[in-house]
Amino acid sequence: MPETNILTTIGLEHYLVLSAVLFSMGMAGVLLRRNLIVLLMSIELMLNAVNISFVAFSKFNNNIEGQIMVFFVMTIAAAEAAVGLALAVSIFKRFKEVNIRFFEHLKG
Amino acid sequence: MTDAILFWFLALVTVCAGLSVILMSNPIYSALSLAMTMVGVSALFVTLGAYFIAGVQLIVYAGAVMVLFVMVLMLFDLKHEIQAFTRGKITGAIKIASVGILAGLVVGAITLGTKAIEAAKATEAVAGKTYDNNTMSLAQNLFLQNVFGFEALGVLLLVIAVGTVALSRSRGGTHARD
Amino acid sequence: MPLGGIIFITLFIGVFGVILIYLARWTGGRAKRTSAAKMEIYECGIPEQEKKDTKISVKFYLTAILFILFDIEIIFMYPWAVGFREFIHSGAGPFVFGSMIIFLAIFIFGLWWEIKSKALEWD
Amino acid sequence: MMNMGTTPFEITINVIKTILVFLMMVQLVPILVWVERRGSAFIQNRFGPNRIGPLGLLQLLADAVKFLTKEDFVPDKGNKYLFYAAPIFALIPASIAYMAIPMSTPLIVGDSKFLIQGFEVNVGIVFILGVSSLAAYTILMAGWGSGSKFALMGAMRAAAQIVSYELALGLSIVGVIMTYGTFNLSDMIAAQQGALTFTGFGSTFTAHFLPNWGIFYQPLGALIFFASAFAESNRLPFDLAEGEAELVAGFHTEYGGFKMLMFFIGEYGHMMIASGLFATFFLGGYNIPYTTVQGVHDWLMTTFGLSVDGANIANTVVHFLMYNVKFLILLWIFIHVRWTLPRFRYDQLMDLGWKTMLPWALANTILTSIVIFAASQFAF
Repeated sequence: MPETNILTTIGLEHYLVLSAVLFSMGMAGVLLRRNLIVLLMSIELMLNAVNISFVAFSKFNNNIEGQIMVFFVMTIAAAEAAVGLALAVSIFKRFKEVNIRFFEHLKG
Repeated sequence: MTDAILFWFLALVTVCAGLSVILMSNPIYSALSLAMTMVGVSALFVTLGAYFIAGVQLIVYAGAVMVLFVMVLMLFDLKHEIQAFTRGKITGAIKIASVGILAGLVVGAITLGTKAIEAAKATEAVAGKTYDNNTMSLAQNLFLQNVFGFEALGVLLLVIAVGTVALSRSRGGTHARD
Repeated sequence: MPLGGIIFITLFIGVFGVILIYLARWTGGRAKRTSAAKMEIYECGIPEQEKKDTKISVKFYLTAILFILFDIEIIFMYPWAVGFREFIHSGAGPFVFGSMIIFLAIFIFGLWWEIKSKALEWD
Repeated sequence: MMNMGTTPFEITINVIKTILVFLMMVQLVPILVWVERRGSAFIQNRFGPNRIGPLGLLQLLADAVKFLTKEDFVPDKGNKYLFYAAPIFALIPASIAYMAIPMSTPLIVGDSKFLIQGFEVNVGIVFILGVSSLAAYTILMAGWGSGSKFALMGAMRAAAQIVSYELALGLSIVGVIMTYGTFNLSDMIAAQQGALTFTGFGSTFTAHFLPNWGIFYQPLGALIFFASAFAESNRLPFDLAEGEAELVAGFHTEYGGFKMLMFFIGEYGHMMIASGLFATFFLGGYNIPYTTVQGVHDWLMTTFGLSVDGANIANTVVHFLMYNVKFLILLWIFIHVRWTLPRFRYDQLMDLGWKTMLPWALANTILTSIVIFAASQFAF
């Protein structure tokens, strides 16, 4: 196998590592932030990271199905954002609160 | 060479924008940087040759989902944020450590996995599927092989549309009460 | 896709805009006298009201949510539309046409429901 | 640079070209403002600006000087960063989307081929829709950054309006895509050459008295596209974002001077995109009616005795002029409509978008698909 320069030859690994980095950022956001809407945004970030790896695999394995998966993930992400925000807004209307800690007190 | 420059540039943009999503204490800045991340990811899709998906990423994520986030944040004026980050030094350290471990695990798994893929490719020599007429082959795959998933997503979207309307109606009317 | 060109021109326009704004700042200068009233936001001359988040209808946000959902359904039609003739040529026409009719029926039912349930009324 | 050329010479030319297209757009804005003021005066039986220079043409320069001498102003309550960033971001989506629209036949000199557009995108429509949907951020940023409730309400209205009409716009394009079977704008223009001809129901129909334009295949789609394009660019009769009676000036209430001008460039940019796209989809793009690009090329060679390269250059110039004729007529229609029609109420606007245009666009899609399907299945 010929020696390749990691800086100038972009392969699958580059995209996968980038995807992993973005995914971990999203996860850190979910763990560290308190604002409900920022949590939802971090989840979107994680889904985007997954999409990158899907498309990268699709390209490097010559298989179009990865892109179909991205299509489906995008749809589900949008649906999730819609429902999540609808919930967040109705809770905000009721209690004027978006702190995730507050939700521990919700019962019944 | 130009591909490499583009990749590193876009990776830098996405990672910086992604970092500012989780580090900015004002949620509106977070949302705007997330939109920037989406645009960067779309450009990354272009470098991978997925043109249609890149366009869809722009339309759906950057043009619709993030607009909704920004609108909600501005509508309810969530600027008076209590405290951006969760408290507690020990729990914080544990969280950061777990994220670090996860990142390490993922990177390790990738390096191992791609070696396996390279080996498999060398032996198998992937059969010549054409990849050039991208949108067309995407359409064929979507409408001939994954048609059930496609219809199911249609139903899912319908259910969500009904559900959000019901949710936003819950507890008295469609107007915010002060 | 000429990604390099797009990125280049984006940066170019960004720099152009920043230069334009700085130029205007520089030529516009600063007024010698200023007052608190001048720096206030414009509310037709009457003293500024304190509360900023006055009633903004939730309708705006509901519209945005419904937009996302219908937008995705429309995006799903794009690959179908671009491949429709080729599907017909390759003999898969009736199948693809039928599946799209089912999808469109779901779309139409959703739209009809939204209209009927008065989710789209602005009063 | 991917696909911006292979040799350094081509790359340089292509980069300069993108900048030229951008500057052309920016230059067109003051001229359009002048046309708009003179045109509105003509429609309303007034004079309009006619003091400075011949026909008031130097008014543009006077305006620019006036804008430059305005004091730069940020309201205390506003968010300074967003307030400054919004006008800069207003320039970007409009100009980048416009650059993907082809304005003439490719210029072929020797071995080099130059496209008369900023850059070619092979999924042109999706790209343009995606990029121009980013314009909503500009409006929201401006509305929020001003810190004023009028600005915020105007921004919300504008954003909700833009997204609502994006649905009708996107759906009206589905019929167009189905008709041509491609996302590529150049391919669409190439499909609209010559006289009206189409194959279906087992035979070929030709109408020599009509050009082969998309508007004859998609009349309903064209109507819906045109109407939603007005709403997308926030022009009258859909300018509810700056309803002057109740919202002062909408999302740019607090802006003045050059920053205001940059919003204008963005707004006129959306008008230009709408006109360019309408010409491309429905009016044959840069094609001269009833002719083909190759036909014009041959005619130029035989009539004027030009060489192949000379005929190529002449061909590009002729088609560029043709494109601009269509483009400017459409822009004039935008201006004429603005000064002719009264505006809607906000609920009427939303009703029109969701309950009238969206169902009709859906009907157009279904009708088109049924016709295409039937034309392939049945024969007379």
